[in-house]
Amino acid sequence: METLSTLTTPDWLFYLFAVITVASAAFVAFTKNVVYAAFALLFTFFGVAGLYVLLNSDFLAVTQILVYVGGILVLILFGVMLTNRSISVDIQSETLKFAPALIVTAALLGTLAGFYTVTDWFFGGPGAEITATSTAPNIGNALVTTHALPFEVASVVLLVALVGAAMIARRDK
Amino acid sequence: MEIKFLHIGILTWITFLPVLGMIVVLLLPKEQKQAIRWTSLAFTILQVILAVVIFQNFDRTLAGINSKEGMQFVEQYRWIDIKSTSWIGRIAIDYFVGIDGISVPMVLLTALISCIAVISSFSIEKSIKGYFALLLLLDTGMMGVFVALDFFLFYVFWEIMLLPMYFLIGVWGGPRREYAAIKFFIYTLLGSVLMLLAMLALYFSVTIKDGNEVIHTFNMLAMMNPENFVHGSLLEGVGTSWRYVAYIALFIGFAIKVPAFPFHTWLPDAHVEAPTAISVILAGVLLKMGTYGLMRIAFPIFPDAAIHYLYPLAFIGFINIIYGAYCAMAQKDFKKLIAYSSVSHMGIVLLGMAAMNTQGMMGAMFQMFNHGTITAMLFLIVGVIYDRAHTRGLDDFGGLMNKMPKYSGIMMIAFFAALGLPGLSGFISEAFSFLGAFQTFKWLTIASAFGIILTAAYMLWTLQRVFLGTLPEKWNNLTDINGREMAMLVPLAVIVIILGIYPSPVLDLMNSSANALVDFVKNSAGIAMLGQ
Amino acid sequence: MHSLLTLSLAILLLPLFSFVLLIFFGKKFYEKSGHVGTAILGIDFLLTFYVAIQKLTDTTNEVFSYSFTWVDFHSTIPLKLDLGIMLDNVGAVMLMVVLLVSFLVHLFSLGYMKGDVRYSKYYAYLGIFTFSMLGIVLTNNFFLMYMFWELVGLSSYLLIGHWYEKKSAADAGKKAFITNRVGDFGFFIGIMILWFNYSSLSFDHIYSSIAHGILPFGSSGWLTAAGIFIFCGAVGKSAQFPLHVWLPDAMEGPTPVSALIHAATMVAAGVYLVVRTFPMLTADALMIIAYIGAVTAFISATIAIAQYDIKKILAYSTISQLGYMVMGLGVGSYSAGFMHLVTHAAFKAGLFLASGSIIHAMHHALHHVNDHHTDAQDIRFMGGLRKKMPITFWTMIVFTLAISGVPLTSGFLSKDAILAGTLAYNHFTGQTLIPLIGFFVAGLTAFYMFRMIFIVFFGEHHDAHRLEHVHESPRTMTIPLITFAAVSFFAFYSFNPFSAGDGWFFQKTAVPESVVPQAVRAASAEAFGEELHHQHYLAMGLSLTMAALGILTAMLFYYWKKFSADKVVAAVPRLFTFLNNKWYFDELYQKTAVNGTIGIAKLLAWFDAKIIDGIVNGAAWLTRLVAVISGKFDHIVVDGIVNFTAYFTGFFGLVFRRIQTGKVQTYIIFALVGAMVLFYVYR
Amino acid sequence: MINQVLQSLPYIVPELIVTGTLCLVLLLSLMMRKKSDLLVFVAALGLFAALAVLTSQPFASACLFFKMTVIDPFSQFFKLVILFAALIVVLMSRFSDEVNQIKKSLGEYYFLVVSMTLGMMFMVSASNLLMMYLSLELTSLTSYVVVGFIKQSKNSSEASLKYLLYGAFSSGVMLYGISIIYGLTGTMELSGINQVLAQGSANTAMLLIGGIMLLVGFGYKISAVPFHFWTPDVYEGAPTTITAFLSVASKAAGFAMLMRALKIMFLDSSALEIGNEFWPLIHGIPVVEILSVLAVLTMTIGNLVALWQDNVKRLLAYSSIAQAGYMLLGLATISNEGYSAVMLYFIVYLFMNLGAFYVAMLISNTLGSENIHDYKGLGRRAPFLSVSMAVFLVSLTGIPPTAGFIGKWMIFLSLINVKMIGLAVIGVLNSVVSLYYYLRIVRNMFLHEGEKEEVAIRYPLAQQLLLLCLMVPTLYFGIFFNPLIELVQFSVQMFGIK
Amino acid sequence: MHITLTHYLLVSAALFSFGVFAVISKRNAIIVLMGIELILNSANINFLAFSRFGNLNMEGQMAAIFVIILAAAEAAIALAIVLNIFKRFNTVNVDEVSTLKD
Repeated sequence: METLSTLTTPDWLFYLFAVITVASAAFVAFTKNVVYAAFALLFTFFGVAGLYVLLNSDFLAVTQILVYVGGILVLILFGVMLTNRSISVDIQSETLKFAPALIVTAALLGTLAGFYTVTDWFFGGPGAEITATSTAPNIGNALVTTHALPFEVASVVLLVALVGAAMIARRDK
Repeated sequence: MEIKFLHIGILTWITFLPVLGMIVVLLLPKEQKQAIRWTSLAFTILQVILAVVIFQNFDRTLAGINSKEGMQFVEQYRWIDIKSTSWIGRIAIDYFVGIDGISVPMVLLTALISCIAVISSFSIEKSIKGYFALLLLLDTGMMGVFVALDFFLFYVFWEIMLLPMYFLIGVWGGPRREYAAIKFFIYTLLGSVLMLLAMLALYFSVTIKDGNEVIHTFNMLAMMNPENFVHGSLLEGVGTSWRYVAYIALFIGFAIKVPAFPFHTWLPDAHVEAPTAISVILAGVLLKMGTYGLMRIAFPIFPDAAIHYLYPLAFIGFINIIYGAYCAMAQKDFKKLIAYSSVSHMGIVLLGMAAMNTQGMMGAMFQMFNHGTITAMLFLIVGVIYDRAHTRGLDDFGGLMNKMPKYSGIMMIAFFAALGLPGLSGFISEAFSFLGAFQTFKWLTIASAFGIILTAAYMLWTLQRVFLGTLPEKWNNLTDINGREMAMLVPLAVIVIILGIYPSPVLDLMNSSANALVDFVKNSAGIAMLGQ
Repeated sequence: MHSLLTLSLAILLLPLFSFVLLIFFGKKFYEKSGHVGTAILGIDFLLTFYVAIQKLTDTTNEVFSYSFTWVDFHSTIPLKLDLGIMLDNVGAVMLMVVLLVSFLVHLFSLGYMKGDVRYSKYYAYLGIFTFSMLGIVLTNNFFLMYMFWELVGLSSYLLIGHWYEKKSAADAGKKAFITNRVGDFGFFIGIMILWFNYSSLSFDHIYSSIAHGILPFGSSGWLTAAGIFIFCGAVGKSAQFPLHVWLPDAMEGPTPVSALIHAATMVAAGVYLVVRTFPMLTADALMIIAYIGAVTAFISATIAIAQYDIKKILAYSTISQLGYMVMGLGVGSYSAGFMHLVTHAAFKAGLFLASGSIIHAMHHALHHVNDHHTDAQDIRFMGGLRKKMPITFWTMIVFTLAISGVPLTSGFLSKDAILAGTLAYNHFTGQTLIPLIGFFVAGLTAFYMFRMIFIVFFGEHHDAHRLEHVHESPRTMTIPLITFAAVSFFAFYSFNPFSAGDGWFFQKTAVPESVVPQAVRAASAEAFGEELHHQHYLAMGLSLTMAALGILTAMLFYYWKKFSADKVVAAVPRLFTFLNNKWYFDELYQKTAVNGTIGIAKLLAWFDAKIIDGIVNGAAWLTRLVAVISGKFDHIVVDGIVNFTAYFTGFFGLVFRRIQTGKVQTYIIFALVGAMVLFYVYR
Repeated sequence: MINQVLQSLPYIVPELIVTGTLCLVLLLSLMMRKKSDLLVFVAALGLFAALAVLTSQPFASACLFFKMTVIDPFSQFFKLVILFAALIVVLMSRFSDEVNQIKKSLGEYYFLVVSMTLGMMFMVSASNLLMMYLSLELTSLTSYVVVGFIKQSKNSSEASLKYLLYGAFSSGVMLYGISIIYGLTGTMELSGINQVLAQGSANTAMLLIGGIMLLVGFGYKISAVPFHFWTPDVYEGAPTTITAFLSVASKAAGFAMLMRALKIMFLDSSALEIGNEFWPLIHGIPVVEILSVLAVLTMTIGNLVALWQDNVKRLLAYSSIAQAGYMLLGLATISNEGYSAVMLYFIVYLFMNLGAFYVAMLISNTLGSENIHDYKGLGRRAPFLSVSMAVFLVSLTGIPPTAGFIGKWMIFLSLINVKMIGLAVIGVLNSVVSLYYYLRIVRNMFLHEGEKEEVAIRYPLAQQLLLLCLMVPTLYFGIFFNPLIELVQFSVQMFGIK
Repeated sequence: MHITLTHYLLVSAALFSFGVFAVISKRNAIIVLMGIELILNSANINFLAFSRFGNLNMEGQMAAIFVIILAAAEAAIALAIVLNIFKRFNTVNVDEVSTLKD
C-alpha cells in the first residue's frame, strides 16, 4: 500500500480530479433532485476538464468548460426550470427499476474495469513527455486538412440542430 | 416436333393464352357480365383446341424424361443471363418448356378442366370480373407447371397459382372460406419453400456446358445426369445424406400438394369452402401437381433416394387409401366426403408410383388423369345440387333419383367410376396401380386393396342417402340439370366411359415415358449403388 | 375368328344394345320397352340356341378362342394385357342357361312388372345384367372375368334397388354390392398373384405355365393360396358362407330379378368361376372349397326351415343348393357340380317365378280387400291356393320334386351325382363330415320345400273373402313356368333317369385335366370316376331315403297335421329363434364389420379433424393464433396434447410482445443485457 | 494537404448538390412560408439532380478527404438507393395529409428530410469510425426531429422522445466502443484498423467489447434484435412518410455502414483469394456466429410479434424488423454473394416497403385510421390501391412473380452456396410465418365486407401515378431481374478489396 | 507509482457506468439526458487518454472535439423535444410517456 506522500504533484491532481469526477457523477446518478443533479454535473464537467489538462489537452479542456458548462449545462438548467413549474413539488425524480438497473450497471462496470486492467493497448508506452507546447495549433491544422470533411459535416449538424430545435420549441398557433 | 404460330411455340401459346384472356377480361367494363363470361370461355376453348392439336401431333414413341431430344414442342430461350463474376459464376436461367408422356396427359387435363371450370363458373354473380381474371391466371400457373423444364420456371409457375387460388377460395368461397384459404396458402407455401431450398442446393451442385463456359443451371434435365454434378458439391455423389435430405424436402413440398398423409388436412377445408369450379380445379388439376412433381423432378433427379424411400412412399400411399376412405365414410358433408375420397384416390397414385415398374407407373399416371376427370364430375355434381338446395348435408337429401333423372344418371357414372367399377376409367388405373404395386410390395398392396371395399361402402352409402329413398317434401321443386350443366358434365362422362373401355388413347401417350422413367430411375440408382 | 365365336360376340353385345337403347330412349318406348327388350333377348336366345347346339354337337370338343392386346406396356420385359373371348362346351351350356332364364324372365316380367314406375329402366338393367353375365361366361382371362364380375355386381345392385324408395331395398342393394366387393377383394388379390407370376391373365397361359411347373412364388402353397383367393370371388357372388348374408336381403328386388339373378345366373357365376379355375386348384384348395360349400349348405338349410317369407325360404334354399354345387366341385365331382348349376337354374328360376306368380296374385287380392298391412309374401297368410292357381301349383310341384331330388327329375340326377361324389371323396380323403352333411341337407331340403308347398297350396286360406280375389296369373307369366317345368325333367340331361353319368352332359363337360403338381393334386379324374361309379348306388339309395324322409316328415307336420309345428317350436324356442334369426349372422356382421367400420371411420375422422389437423398442421400454432385474434375458431382448436406447439409458439410470440412495454428504459436495459449476453457467449 | 481536400471535392458532387438543396430549401422556407409546392419541387429537383449526377458519375474507386470517406461502387449503390427513397418520400410527403396539416413548418420538414438524406449519404461512404459516428448522428438528430414533426400529436411527440433517448444512448455506447477500438488499434480509419488487427496482437476480449458496442449502434440503426425495441413505437408514432423513409433509407444506410465496417475491418485480406466462398476473417472474432444469432432472432421475433399487430404501421414496423433479419442472413454468409444478395434485397425492399407505407398513408388520409380492421371492404372501394397493396405485401412475403421473391431467392442462394442450410431452413420457415400477417391485411381488404356503406374512394391521378411507379418495378423485377443482379454484382465491390 | 493509462480508463469506465445507470433508472427525462452526457464524457476521456499515452496521436483529440460539438447539438434538440413532451403530456417522466406500446 502506497502512502500519499509518494505521489507526485500531477498524481495528486489526477486523484483529485478523478474523485471529483466520479463522485459527482455518482451523485448525478443517484440523487433524486433534478437541480442537485444539474449542479453535480457541473462538478463532473470541471473534473473532466481537469483530467483533460492532465492529459495534456489544454485546448480540449477549455472547450469542455466553454461548451459544456457554458452551453449544455445552461440548456439543461433551462430545461429543469421550464419543466418544473413549482420548484418544491415536482423537482424530485424517483428512481425507476433500481435493482435491475443496478445489476446491469454493476455487471457493465465489472466487465469494463476487469478487462481494462488486463488489456494490452496499442499504446503500450509510458506516454510522451509533457511539453509546454499547446495542442491548439495541431488541432487547428487538422481541422482544415485531415478533418476538413468532419468539420463541415459537424457544421451541418449544428445547423440542423438549430433549425430542428427551433422548429420543435416554437409555439404553434 | 414443333408447332408454331406467329413464331411462338404452341406450348407458350397454351400456357399464356389465359393471361391474354385475363387482360381482355380486365379491360372489359365491369357491367358486361356476359361478355366477361364468354371471353373467358372463348380463351379456354381455344386452349382446349390447342390441347387437341398437341394430342394429335404428339409423337408417342419419344420418351423424354431426361433427354431434351425426347421432349416435344420444346422451346428454350435464355431468360436471365448474368455475366460471370469471380465468386458466383454465371447465372443463367432458361425459359425452357417441353412435354413428354408424363406431362402431356396433364396438359390435356388442365385444358379440359379449366374450360369446364369456366363453364361451371357462369353461375357466379359476385364481382365476376375479378373472378374470371383470377381463374385465368390460375390456369396459366397450372399449365406452366406442367410444361416447365427449368426448375426455376417450374417454381415460379408453382407459386403463381397460390395467390389466385387464395383469392378464389377466400372471396368466393363458403362461410369458413377465410380459414380454408389461408390454410391452403400456408400449407402449400410451407411445402414450396422447402422445395425452393432443394432447388437452390441442386443449382449449386449441377453445372452444364454452355458454349465454352461451364455454368450452374436450373435445367431439370441436366440435374438428372449424375455427370453434371460438381465434384465436392453438396448433392454430389450417391446416397450421400444431403441427397436424402434434399429428396425429402422435395417430397414434402410435393406431398403437401398431393396431399399425402399427414399433410392432407388443408384439403377438406379448402374443398368444402371453395366454390364449385375451384373445387373442380383443385381436385382435377392441382392435386396432380404433387404427384407430377414427384415423377418429373424428385424421382429422376434423386433416383438413389427415390429407390431408398420407395417403401415409405408406398406406405404413405397405403395410409392415404385406407385413412382417406375411412374419413370419407364418416363425413356428413357431401363435399368433404369427396375431398377425403380424393385423399384416398391419390393414395393409389402414390402406391402405383412407388411400385417403380411399368404397370404401377402407368397406373399412377393414368389414375392422375382419371381422378382429374372423375373427381371433377363429382364436385360438379355436388355443385349442381348445392346451387339448387343450398345445402350439402348428406342427410338433408334423399330420393333425388326420381326428381332429377338425367342428373342421377350422370351421377351414377361418376360414383361408380369413383368406386372403380370396370368399364369406367377409374377401374383400369386402379387395377394397374395395384397390379404394379403388388410386384414390389406384396402385403402392403393387399392391405391397400382393402380400400376398394371401403370405397364401395362409402360411395354407395352416399348414393343411397342422397339419391335413393324418398324425396323430402322440401325438395319438391328441384329441377333437373340444365343445358349448361350438361355441357360440363357430359364430356367428362363420355371420357370416363370411353377410357374405361378403350384406355389406349391416353395410355399410349404416356407409355414410352413411363417405361423410360422406370428404367431411368432403376438404372441410375442401380449404377449408382454399384459404383459405390 | 371362328364363326361361332363371332356369333358369340354378337350374342354378348345384343343385350348391351338393348341396355343402351332402353336407357337413352326408354322414355320414347315406355310401355313398349318391355317388348323391345324381350324381342332382342328372344333373338339372342335363338342365336344362342344355334351356337350351343353347334358347339355341343361338334365332336372335336375344340375350344374356340380369340385374344387381342388391350394394353401393351411396351416395357423392356415384354408385358401385355391380352383380353379375349372363348367358347368351349361348358361355356356353351352356360350360355344356354343364361339366355334361357334371361329370356323367360324378360317374358315373365312383361306381366309382372306392368305399370311399374321405372318400367323401361327395369328392362335396361336386365339387358346390362345379361350382357355382363354373358361376359363372364365367354371370357378367356381373369381380367375380363373380373371386369364383368363387377359389372354383374353393378346390375344386381341396380335391380335389387329397383324400388329404391323403400329403404330396405336400397339397403339390400348396397349390402349386396359391398358384400360382393369383399369377395372381389380376395379375387383381386388372386389376380395380382397370378399377374405377378405369369405376367398374363389368360386361363390358357396360366394353366400351361403351371403345368410346366412354374408355381406362384415357386411354391405350391402359393398356388393353393391363389386358388383360394380367386375362390373368394365365388364366395361373394355365390353367397357362400361367410358372405351369404346378402342373398336373402336381395329378395327385396322384383321377384323375376330374384329368379334371374339370385337363383339362376349371377349366383351361379361363382360356381362357374370354380369350374373355370378347376384345373389349377390344389387338393388343399379343393378341400377348403368343399367344406365351405358343405357348411353353407348346412347352415342355410337349417335357416330355411324356420322362415315364413316365401322368397326367403327360396333364397336360403338357393344358398343351400349353391353350397351343394360348390361342395360338388370341391370334392372333385366336376360335372355333377356344374350340372347341378344347370338343373338348379331351371327349377329354382321356376320356383321363383312361381312364387312371383303367387305374390302377384296375393297382391291383387290384398289390394282388392284394401288390406295394405298383410305381408303378401308371408306363407302363413296363404293356404289353399291349389284350386285358384292350378298352373302355378302344378309347375311348382315339379320344381319342388326336382329340388328334393326325386327321381325322374333333373334335380335327382345332379344331386345324386354330387352325393356320390362326396362318398367317393370320403373314400379318398377320409373326410366323413362332407357326405354326412350332404345327405342330411338333402333330407332337410325335401322337408322345408314340402313344408312350403303344403302350407301355401293345401289347407285352408285363412281369409275366405280374400281368397275370392286370388286369380291365376296371365299367360306371359305361366308360359315361362311351364317351360321351366318342362326342362326340369331328366330327359334333357341324360336318358338314364337314374344316372347322369351316361348322359351327354357328363360327356360334354368332362373333368378338365388338372395342371397342378402331382404332389398337391387331388385324386385323378379316372380314379375318382371309378370310385364314383362304385358309390353310385349307395348314394342313390341314401339320397332317396333322405328325400323320402324329408317329404314324409313334412307331410306329417303340415299335411296330415299329425304333429304340430308350433309345439315343436315351443319345445325348443331358443333353437327356433336362432334359426329364424338366421344364426344371427346379420347381427354379428352389423356389430362387428359394419359398426366396426363405421366406428373406425368416425374415430379416424375425429382423429383427422382434431389430432392431425392440430399436431401436424404445419401452421398449427397459427390456428391457435387465429383463434386468439379473432375468437372465431375456438371450436377448431382443441385442447390437450394437440396444440403443444401452438401453445408454445403462441406463448413465445406473446412473451416478446410483452417486452414491448412502451417504456424506453426497459428497451435500453434489454439492449444492454443482449449485448452483454452476446459478449459472454462468444468470448 | 489542402490540395487533397480540393481534389476530393469533385467526387462528392451529389453530396454537395444535396447540401445546396438543403440550404435552398431553408432559404425558401424563410422567404415564402405558404408555397409548399415550391418546396417540394425544389427538394425533389435537388434530389433528382443529385441522383442524376450520381448515375452519370463514372463508378470510380477512390479514397477521399484523408481516408475519411471513400467513393466506390458499393457506396454509389447505396447512395442511389437512399436518394431514390428520399425522392419518393418527398413526393409522398406532398400527398400526406399528416404532414401538410402543419403548414407553418413545412419548410423545416423538407429541410430536415434532405439533411437526413445527406447524413445517410455520408454514412454509406464513411471509411473512418469518426466519420461514421458523425454522419450517423447527423442522420439521427434530424430524424429525432422529424419523427416528432407532428407536435400536436401525442404519439408523434412520444415517438420522438423515445427515439431520442434510445438513439442518443445507442450512439453514446457506439462512441465508447469506437474509443475502445481506437485504443486497441491506434487509429479510427477502417483499413488501418484492419492492418493492426491482422497482426493479431489486439486483445480479443476487448476487441469483442468494442465490437459489440459498435454493433449496438449499428443494430439500433438497422433495428436488429435485441436493439430493435424502439422501432415499433417510433414507426407507429412518426408521420407515415418518415416511417417509410426510416424503414428503407435509414436502414439501408445502417446496413451499408455495418457491411463496410465488417468487411474492411475484419476481413483478412492477405488470405483472400479469388473464388473463396467464405471470406477469411481475422482469427478470433466470431462474426458469423453473432450475425447468425442476430439474424435468426431478428426475423423470428419480428415475424412472431407482427402476427399480433392490428395497427398497419406497427405491423409493417415488425415486418421491417423481420426483413432486416433476412438481410442479416445474407450478411452472415460473409461472402460477396451474400453481400450482393442483401444489396439486391434493398432495391426490391425499396419499392415494396415504400409502396406498402405509401398505400397505408393514402388509406389513412381518407379513412383517418391505420387499424387493420378498418381496411375491410377496401378491395371494392379502392380496387387499384388494394391490388397494389396486395402486390407489395406478396412481394414482402417473397412469392413469385414479384421482386420480393428474387430478393429472398438470392439470399437463400447465397446461404445454400456456403452450406448454411440450417439458417436457410429457418429463413424459409419464417417467410411462411410472415405470409400469415401479410395476408391479414389482404384478407381484410378483399375477403371482408366493410361495415359501412361502400362508397368508392377516388384518388387523384398523381397519387396513383406514384403508386404505379412503385408497383411496376415490384412486378417487373420479379420476372426480369437481370439488370438488378448485374448491378449488385458490380456494386458489391468496395474500395481496396475485390 | 505513476498514473498509467489504466487509471484514466477506470475513471472513464466509472463515468460510463454511472451514465448508463442514470439513463436506465431515472424517471426524469432531463436526468436521463445528463446520463447521456456522462457517457459522452467518458468516451472523451478514453479518446484523450489514448491520445496522451500514444504520443499525442491527434485522432483522439479530434474525435473529442467533434464529440463535444455533437453533444451540444444533441442537447439542444433533446431539450427541445423534452419541452415539447412536457407541453403534450404535462410531465417529463419517461415512464409516463408510454402510450405507444403493444
